[in-house]
Amino acid sequence: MRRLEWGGWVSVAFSGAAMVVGVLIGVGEMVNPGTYTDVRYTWLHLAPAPGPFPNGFSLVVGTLVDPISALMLIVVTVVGFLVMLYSIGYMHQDRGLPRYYAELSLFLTAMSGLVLADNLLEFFVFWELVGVCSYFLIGFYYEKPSAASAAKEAFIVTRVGDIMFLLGIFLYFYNFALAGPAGSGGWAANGFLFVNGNQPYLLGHGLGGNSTLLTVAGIMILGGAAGKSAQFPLHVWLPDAMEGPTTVSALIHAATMVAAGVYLLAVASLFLGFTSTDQLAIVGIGGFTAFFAATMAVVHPDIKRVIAYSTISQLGYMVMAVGAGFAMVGLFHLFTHAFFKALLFLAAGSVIHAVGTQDLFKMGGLRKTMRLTAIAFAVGGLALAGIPPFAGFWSKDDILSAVYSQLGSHPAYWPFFLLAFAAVFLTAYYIFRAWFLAFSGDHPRDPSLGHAHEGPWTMQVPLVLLSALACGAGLLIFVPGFQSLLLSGAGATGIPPVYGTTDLLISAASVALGVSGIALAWVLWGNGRVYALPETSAAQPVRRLLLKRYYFKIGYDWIGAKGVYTIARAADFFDRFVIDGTVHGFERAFALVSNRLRRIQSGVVSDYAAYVVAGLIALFVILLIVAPYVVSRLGGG
Amino acid sequence: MIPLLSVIVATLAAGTVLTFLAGSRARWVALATTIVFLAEVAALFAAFPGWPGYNSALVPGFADGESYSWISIAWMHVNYTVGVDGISLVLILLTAVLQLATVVYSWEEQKRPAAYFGLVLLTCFGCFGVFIALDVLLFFLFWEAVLIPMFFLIGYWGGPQRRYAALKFFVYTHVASIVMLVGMLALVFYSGAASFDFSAIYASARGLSSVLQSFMFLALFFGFGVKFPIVPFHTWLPDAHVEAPTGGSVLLAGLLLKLGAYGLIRWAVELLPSGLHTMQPVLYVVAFVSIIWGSVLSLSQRDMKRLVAYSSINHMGIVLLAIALDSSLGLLAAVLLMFAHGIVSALLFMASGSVHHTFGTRDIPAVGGITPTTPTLSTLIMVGSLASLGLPALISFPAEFTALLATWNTLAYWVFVPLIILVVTAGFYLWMMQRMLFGPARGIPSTAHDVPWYEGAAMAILVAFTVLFGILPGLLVNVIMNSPIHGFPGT
Amino acid sequence: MDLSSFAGPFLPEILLLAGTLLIFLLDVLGIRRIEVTGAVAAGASALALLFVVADLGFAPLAFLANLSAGQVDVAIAPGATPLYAFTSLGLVFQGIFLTASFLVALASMSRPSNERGAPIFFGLLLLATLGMLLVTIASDLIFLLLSVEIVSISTYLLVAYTRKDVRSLEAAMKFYIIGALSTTLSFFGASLLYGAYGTTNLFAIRAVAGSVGYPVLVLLGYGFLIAGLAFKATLVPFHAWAVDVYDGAPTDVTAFLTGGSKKVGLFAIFLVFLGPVLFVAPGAGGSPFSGGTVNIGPVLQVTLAILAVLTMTVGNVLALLQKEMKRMLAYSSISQAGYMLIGIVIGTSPALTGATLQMFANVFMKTGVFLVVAGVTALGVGPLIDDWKGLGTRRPLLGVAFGLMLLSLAGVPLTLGFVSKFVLFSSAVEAQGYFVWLAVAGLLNSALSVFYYARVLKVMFFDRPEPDALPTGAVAGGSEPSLLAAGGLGYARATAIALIAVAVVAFGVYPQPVLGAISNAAQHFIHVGP
Amino acid sequence: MTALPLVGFVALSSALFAVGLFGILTRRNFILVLIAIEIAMNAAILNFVYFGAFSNGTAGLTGQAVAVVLIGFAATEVAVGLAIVLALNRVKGTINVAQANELKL
Amino acid sequence: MSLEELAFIVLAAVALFTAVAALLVRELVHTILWIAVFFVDISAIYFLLEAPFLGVLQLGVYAGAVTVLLLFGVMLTRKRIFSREAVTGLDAVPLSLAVVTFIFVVTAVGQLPQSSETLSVYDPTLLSQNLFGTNGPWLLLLGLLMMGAVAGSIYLVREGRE
Repeated sequence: MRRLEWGGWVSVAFSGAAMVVGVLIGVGEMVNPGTYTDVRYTWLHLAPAPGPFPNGFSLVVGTLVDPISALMLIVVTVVGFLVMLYSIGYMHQDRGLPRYYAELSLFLTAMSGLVLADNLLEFFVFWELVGVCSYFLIGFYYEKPSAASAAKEAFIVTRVGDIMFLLGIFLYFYNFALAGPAGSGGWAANGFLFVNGNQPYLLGHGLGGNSTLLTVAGIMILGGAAGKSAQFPLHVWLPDAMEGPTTVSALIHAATMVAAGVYLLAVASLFLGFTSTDQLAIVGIGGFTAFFAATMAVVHPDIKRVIAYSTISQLGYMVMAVGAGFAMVGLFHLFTHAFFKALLFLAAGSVIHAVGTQDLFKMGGLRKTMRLTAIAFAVGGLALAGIPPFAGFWSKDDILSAVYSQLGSHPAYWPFFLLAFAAVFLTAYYIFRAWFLAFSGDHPRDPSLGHAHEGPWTMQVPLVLLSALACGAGLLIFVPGFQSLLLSGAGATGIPPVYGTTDLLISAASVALGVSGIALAWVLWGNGRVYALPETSAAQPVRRLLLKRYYFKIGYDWIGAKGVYTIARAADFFDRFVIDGTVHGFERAFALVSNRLRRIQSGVVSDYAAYVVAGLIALFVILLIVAPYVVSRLGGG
Repeated sequence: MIPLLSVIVATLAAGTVLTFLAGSRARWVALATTIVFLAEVAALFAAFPGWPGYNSALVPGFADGESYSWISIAWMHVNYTVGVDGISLVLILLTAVLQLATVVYSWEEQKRPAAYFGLVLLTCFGCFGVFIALDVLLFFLFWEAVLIPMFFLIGYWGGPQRRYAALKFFVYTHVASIVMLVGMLALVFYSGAASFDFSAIYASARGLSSVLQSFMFLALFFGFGVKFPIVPFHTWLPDAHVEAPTGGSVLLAGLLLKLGAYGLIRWAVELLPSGLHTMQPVLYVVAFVSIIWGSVLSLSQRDMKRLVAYSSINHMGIVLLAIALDSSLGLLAAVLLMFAHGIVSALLFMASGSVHHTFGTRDIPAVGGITPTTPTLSTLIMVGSLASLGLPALISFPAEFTALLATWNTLAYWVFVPLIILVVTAGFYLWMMQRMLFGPARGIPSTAHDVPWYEGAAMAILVAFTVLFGILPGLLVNVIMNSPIHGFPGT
Repeated sequence: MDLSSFAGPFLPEILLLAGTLLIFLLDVLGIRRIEVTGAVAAGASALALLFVVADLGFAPLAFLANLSAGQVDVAIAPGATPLYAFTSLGLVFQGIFLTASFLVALASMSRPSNERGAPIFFGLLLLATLGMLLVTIASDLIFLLLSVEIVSISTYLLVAYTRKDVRSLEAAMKFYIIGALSTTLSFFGASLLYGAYGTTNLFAIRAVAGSVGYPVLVLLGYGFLIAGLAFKATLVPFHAWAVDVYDGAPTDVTAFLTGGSKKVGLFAIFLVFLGPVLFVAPGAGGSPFSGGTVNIGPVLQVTLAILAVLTMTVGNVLALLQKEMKRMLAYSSISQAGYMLIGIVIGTSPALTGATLQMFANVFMKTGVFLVVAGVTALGVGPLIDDWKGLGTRRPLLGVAFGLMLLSLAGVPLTLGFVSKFVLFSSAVEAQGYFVWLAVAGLLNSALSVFYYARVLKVMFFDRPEPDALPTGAVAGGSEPSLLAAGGLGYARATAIALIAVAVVAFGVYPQPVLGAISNAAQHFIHVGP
Repeated sequence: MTALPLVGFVALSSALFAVGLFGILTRRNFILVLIAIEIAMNAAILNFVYFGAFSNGTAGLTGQAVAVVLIGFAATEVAVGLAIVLALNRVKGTINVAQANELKL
Repeated sequence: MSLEELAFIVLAAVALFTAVAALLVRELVHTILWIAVFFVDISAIYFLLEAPFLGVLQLGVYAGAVTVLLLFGVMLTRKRIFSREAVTGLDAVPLSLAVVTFIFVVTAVGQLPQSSETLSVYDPTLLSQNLFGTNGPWLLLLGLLMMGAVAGSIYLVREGRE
C-alpha cells in the first residue's frame, strides 16, 4: 500500500508543479495579455503539387497561449492538482491506485495539451485523448458491468460528437481555403489548421466563404461540443459516467473535460465565426439543455447524479452564452463553475467515502459528523444556486443578462431564455434538496451506514481550498488583471463582454428564484424526513418520466442494441447465405454439371463411337454453316 | 555500386531455404534472416533517395533500380527489373516488421517448425518481391508465390475448418489474379510496350484510349480487389482468417491485403489514368459498400478473429476510397492507412491468437473480465482496439485523418459515410473490450496465465511502431512523398 | 545414293529403329530382363535426344549435329512435293517426344525385373516414338497419317501388353475401336481433300488452300481430318475413349500416351491446319454452298476455337468431381489439350510458341504425374484420391515432387506450367481482337482447374492418413523412410521423377533457352515450313 | 476410255462409309465391328482410286499408290484388332464390346 | 446409258447390298461370306476404273487374307457365342447419325463436275515407279507399322505361361 501511495504522491507533485506553471502563465497573461506561441513540430507536410493544394500544406503541432487558454489552463491545473491531492485520501484503499494515477496524469496532460493546442487538428488529437482517458476512468471499476457499460456508452456518444467535429474541421478548412488569406487574431494568426510554410493563409473571420457551408460547419462544431459537454441530445452519457470514482467525476465530468466543449465553442466563435443560424441553434441547445437537465435532477435519488445533471444544466448556460455571442461570459462561468462543481463533487465524494452509498434516501443527519463537508457542500450549493456573493452568482447572472441583452436581435431566443431562467429555480431546489436529504435530520435513514466521519487531511485541504474559490472566484471579476484577460480574450468578437454590468432586474429576479428554490427545498426536505409520493398521484407519471430520463437512454439503447444489431445480424445472414451462398451456388452448379456430364462416360465403346460421329456431324454444321456465318459477321477475320 | 535490392532477395531466398532445412533450429535461422533483412531495409532507408546504384535512366522514377534480361524472344521481353520508391519502401518496412513480429510470436511453434518458419519467410519474401517488382511477369510471379505458402500455412497449421478455408482462399485469389493477369497482358500488348517493364508500359500505356483503359482498369481492379478484399468478393477473408494460424492471419491481414492495394496503385492507377478516371464511380461505390459492409458485419461477430477480419474489410475499403480519389493526398493517405492497418491488424490478430491459447476460445461472449488474470494481454488488446478505431497518437489516426481530409476535398459531403462508420467501428471494438476485458470474470480456465514472453515481445514490437508513427507520422510521410511518379517531388 | 547424307539427318530415327530391333533380337535370344531392355530403350531415346538437341543448334553439342543449316527450315521450291521436310519446330517436337519416351523408359526400368512383357513394351515404346519422330518431319498428308498410324498401332498393343489384365485389355479394345474409326475418318477426309486439291502434299495444299472450286468438299475433308486427328489429341467430343484408356492402361503406358502420343495428334493438327489457317481469301466470307471463295482460314479458326474452348471446359468440369486419381488426371490431360489447340487457332508465331511450350511443359508434368501414380500404385496405394491421404507428409520428397508437378499443371508461378501458360495466353492477347476471349476462357479454365489440383494437395498434405491405410512403402518395419531413399519406387523411377521435378522448376525459373529455341522454330515454321 | 459419272462414285463411297459407321455404332460383336470398319475403310480407298482416276498425271497416280498402301494398312489393322479380340476373349470370355464396360464414369 | 455406267450401277448396288447384309445377318459365318462378296465386288469396281493392279491386290489381300483372318477370328471365339448374334436392329440414333453423315458428304456432289469425265489410265509400271520411287517412304512406313503390329499381335495372342 505504501508503495502505491508513493506513486500517487509523484503525480501530486508533478500536478502541483503544473499548477504553479499554469497559474504563473495565467498571471502573466493578466499582466501582459497577448498571444504567445512556442515550439512547432511539422507533423505532416505536403509539398506543393498539382491538385487541390497547389501550394501544399503542413499539419503542425505547437503550443499557443492566449487569454482564453490561460484562463482555461488555470482551471485545469488548479482543479487538477486539488483532485490529485484529494484522491490520495479518497482512493487510498484501492488496489488500482497506480493505474488511477497514471490515467489521471495522462488525462491532465491531454487536457493541458488541448488547452494549449495552436490549431484545430492538434486540438482534436488531444480532444480524443481526453475522451479515451475519460473512457478508462469511467470504467475504472471495470469489474462492475455497469461501469464498463457506462464507459463504452460515453465513448460512443462522444464519438458521435467527435465525428461531427471532424467534419466541422473539414468544412472550415474548405471554407477558408476558398476565403484565402485575411485577418489576424490569436489562434487564427498562428495558422488555424493548415499553414503554408510559416505564412498563415487560412484565418478566422473567413466569412468570405459560402455561408451555407459556414452554417453547417458551425452546426458540426456544435455537435462536437454537444458530445463532449453532454448537451441535448447527446447528454445521456454523463449521468452514467458517474460510475467512475467521484474524484474523476469532479475533475473530468464537472470541471475540465466536459467544459472542453464549451471551450471549443468559444474558440470557434471567437476565431472562426458563427452565422446567426448557428447562434440560434447553439442558444437553443444550451437553453433547452439547461432546463431539461435540471428537471431530471429534481427527482433523482443518487447524490452524484444530481450533481451530474446539474453539470449538464450549467454547461447549457455556458453554451447558451457562447451562442449569444458572449464567449468570454461563457468562459467566465466555466471558470467559476469548475471550482464550485468540483467542490460539490468532492464534498459528495467525501460523503460517499464516509457512508459507502450514493443513495440520498439512505443518508441523513450527516452534518453532525461531517461538519466540514456539510459546509463545503452548502458553499458549493449556494454558488450553484446563484446566491451572491458566491462565485456562481456573478457568472450566471452575467450569462442571463447577456442573453437578455440579445433578445431583441433574435426573437427566437425568448423561449430558451425563459427556460434557462426557470432552470435557476430548479437548480436551487434540487441542490438543496440534496443537501437537506444528506445532511439534515438526526441520523442516517439507513441504520446500516454506521458512523460516518471526515476523511483524512488530504481530502479536507482541497475541500477548504475549493470552498474558498467557490466563494471568491466570482469576485475576481473586479480584479483589473482578470478583467483585461477576459476583455482581451473577447477582443476579436466585436461584441463586448457584459460581466460586472449585470442587469439589476435580471439579477434580482434570478436571486429571488434561487432563494425561493432553496426555500421550497427546505419546506419539503428540511426536516430530514422522506415522503413517499402516493402511487395514485397525478405527479407519479411525471416522476417516472424524469427518473427514466425521458426514455432517452432506453431509446438510444434500443437503437444501438436492437436496431443496429438487428441490421448487423441481417447483414451477417446476407453475407453468409446470399453472398457466400452464391459462391457455393457456383460450386454446386459446377458439381451438378460435372455429375451430369460424367454420365456420358458410359463405359460402352459404341457410345463413344457415337460421340465421335455426332461430333463429326457437329463439325460439319460448324464448318459449313456456323463458322462461315460468324466469319462473315466478323468481317473476314 | 551494391545492388541492394537483389542482395535482399538473395538474403531472403537463402534464409528461406536454410530455414526449411534447419529442422529444430529453424526458428533461429528464421530470426537471423529476419534481422539481416531488417538491417538491409534500414540500409535501404538510409540510402534513400540517392542510393549509389540509383540510375534514373534504368527505371525512371525509382530509386535503386536494377534490370537484367530474363526472357527475350521476338515478341516478348521480360526483365528482372526491380526498384523502390517511397510507396514501396514503406511497405517493405512493413514486411520486415511483420516478419520479425511473426517469427518472434511463433517462437514455440511445435508442429513441424522448420516448414512453418520456412513458409512464413516465403510469404514475406513473396510480399517483398511484389513491392519491388517492376516487370509484369516478375510481379505476377511474386504475387502468386505468396499464395502457395499461405495455402499451406492455413491448410496445415490452421483451425478445424482449415482445409475448406485454405482451398477457398487459394481458389478465390487465384481466380482474381488470373483476371488481373489478362488485364496486365492487355496492358502490355495493346499499348505496344517495348517490354514487360513498368517503365516501358508507363511510357506507352498512358496514351491508350480511355475505353481500352477502362476495360483494363476493370480487369486489374477485379484482380487486385479480391485481395483487398472488396465486397462482394470478400467471403474468403473471414474464413481464411479464422482458420489460419495466428502467424498466418498476421501475414494475411498485415501483408497480403496490402498487396492488392499496392498493385492497384502501381499497376492500375499509375498506368491507366483515364481508366481510373472513368471507373471512379464504380470504385467509389465499391469502396463505400466495403466500408459499410465491413463494419456492420463486424458488429454481429462473436468470434474475435472474425470481428477483426471484417474490420479489415472496412479499413481496406477506406484505403480503396483514398486510392480512388485520384489525388496525391488520397494516395498518401492510402499508403499511410496500409501501413497503419498492417501493424494494427497484426497486433489484433496476435492478441486474438493469444486469447485463444490462453482461454481456449475466441468467442467473445464466452470469456469476460480477463484483465485481472492477463493484464498484459488485455492492455495489448486495448491498445490494438483503440488504434484500430482511430485514436489520435496511435498510428491509424494520421492515416485516417488524411484519408478523410482527402475524401472531403474530392467528394465533399460523401465523407459522411466513412465518418459515420467510424462510430460503428468504435462500437464493435468497445463492445469487444467491454465483454472480454471488463466485467466480472467469466469462462476463464484455471490454467489461464498471461501471455508468454515471446508473444508479448512480438506484440510489443508492434505497439512500439503503433505509438512511434502515431506520434511522428512525418517520418513515414517524408518517405512516401519520395515517389516522383506521383508528382511528389520529395520533401 | 550417298548413304551418310541420307542417314545423317535420320540418325535419331535410325537409332530408335536399331533399338527396337535390338530389343526384339534380345527377346529372341531369351534376354528379357527389364533392366537390359529398358536400358536399351532409355539409352536409344537419350542418344537420339542428344542428336536432336544438337540439330536444334544447341552450341555445346554442335559436334553431334547432323543437319546442316541448309537442311532445316528450307523454303520449298514451287511445285516441289517432298514427302518430308525438316523444320526447327519439328525438331523441337522430336525433342519433346524423345523426352517422353526417355522418361517413361527410365521409370519403367523400376518395374519387377522378371516382367514377361518387357521386350514388347520397350520395343513398341521405341517404335511408337519412331512413328512420332516421323510425324514431325511429314510434309505429306499420307506420310503424316501413316506415321500417326505407326504410333496408334504400337500404342494399341502397348495398352494391352500385360495380356492378362482385364482392365487393360478392355482399354485396348476401346482404344482400338475408336482409333480405327478415327483412322477411317482421317483417311476418308484425306481422300476428299485429295479429290478437291488433286494432291496430298501439304505444301501444295497450302499454296492453293483458298482458291479451290469445291469449298464444300474441302471443308468436309477438313471436318473428317479434324475428327480423325482430334481422337489422338483427345479433343472434346472425341475424347471419351481417353479417360477409360488412361485409366485402364498400365500406368506407365498412360504416362507415355498422355506425354507423347497425344502430342502427336496436336502436332499433326499443326501441320495439317497451319497452312489453311494462315490462308485468308481476298474477299469477305460467304457460305460455302454459294460457290466462289470461302475464307477457309477464318472458318477453320472459328471451328477450332470452339473445339478448344469446349475441350478445356468439359475436361475441367469433368475432372472436378473425379474420385479416382488416374481418371482425374486423365480429364485434366484432356483439358490441357484445349489450351494447346489455342496455339493453332490463333496461328501466329507467338501462339505457336506458346502452344509448343505448353506441350513441352506437359511432357514433363503429365508424364511425371502418371509416373508418380504408377510408382505409388506399386507401393500399394489405392486408385482413389482419398487413398493418397497423408502421402505428402509420410514421404515428403515424393510429395513435394508430385506437388510441384500439380502446381505446374495448375499454372502456379516459378514452374514450367506457369511459363507455358503465360506465354500462350500472352500470345492470345498479343494477337488482339477476339483472341483475347480465348485467353480469358483459357485462364478461367485454368482457375477452375485449381480446384481439383488443390484438392489433391489438400489430401496429400493436410489430411491425416487412416491408420495402416498407407504402407510406408520402403521396406518392412514401420520406421519413416529416409528422406532421400528411393523407397519402394525403385531408383530408376525415383531418378525420372526427380529429373522431372527439377526440370519443372528449373525451366520455370529460367525458360529462356527452351523458349528462345521454340520461338525461333515457330517463326520459321510460319514462314518456311509446310 | 468411256465416261463414268464422278457423282455416282462419291455417292457410293459415302453410302458405304455411312453403312460402315452404322455398323461400328450398332454392332456389339467385335468381329462385326471390325468388318464395319473395313467397309468404311474400303469406301475411303475407293475414294482415292476414283479421284485418282478422274485426275491427270502423277497426281492421279498418287491416288492409286495410296490405295495400295491403304489396302496393306487395313489388313494390318484387322490383324491387330483380331489379336486384341482373341486376348480379350481369353480373359473375359466374351467379345461383346458392350459387356466390356468396367471402365466408366 | 453406256455399258460401263450400267456395270457401275449394278456393282454399286451389289456393294451396298452386301455391306448391309454382312452387318445385318444373324449368323456370323454368313457375315463372312457376304463380306467376301463385298470385297470381290469392290475389286470389280477397281477393274472398272481401269486399275487392274489394285483389283488384284484387293482380291488377294481383302477377299483372301482378310476374309480368312476374320473367319479364324470367328472360329476361335465362336465357342462362347454359339448362339446367333443378337441383332440389335436399326437403332434410331446410330442410323440417323449415319444418314446425316451421308447427306453431308453427298452435298459436296453439288459442286463436283456433273458431266462424265474421261478416266486416266495408268500403266502398272508407272504405278510401281511411283510406289517405289517418289512415294517410296509410304511403303517404308507401312513396313514399320507391320513390324510393330506383327510383333505385338503375336505376343498378345500367344498363351502366356506365367
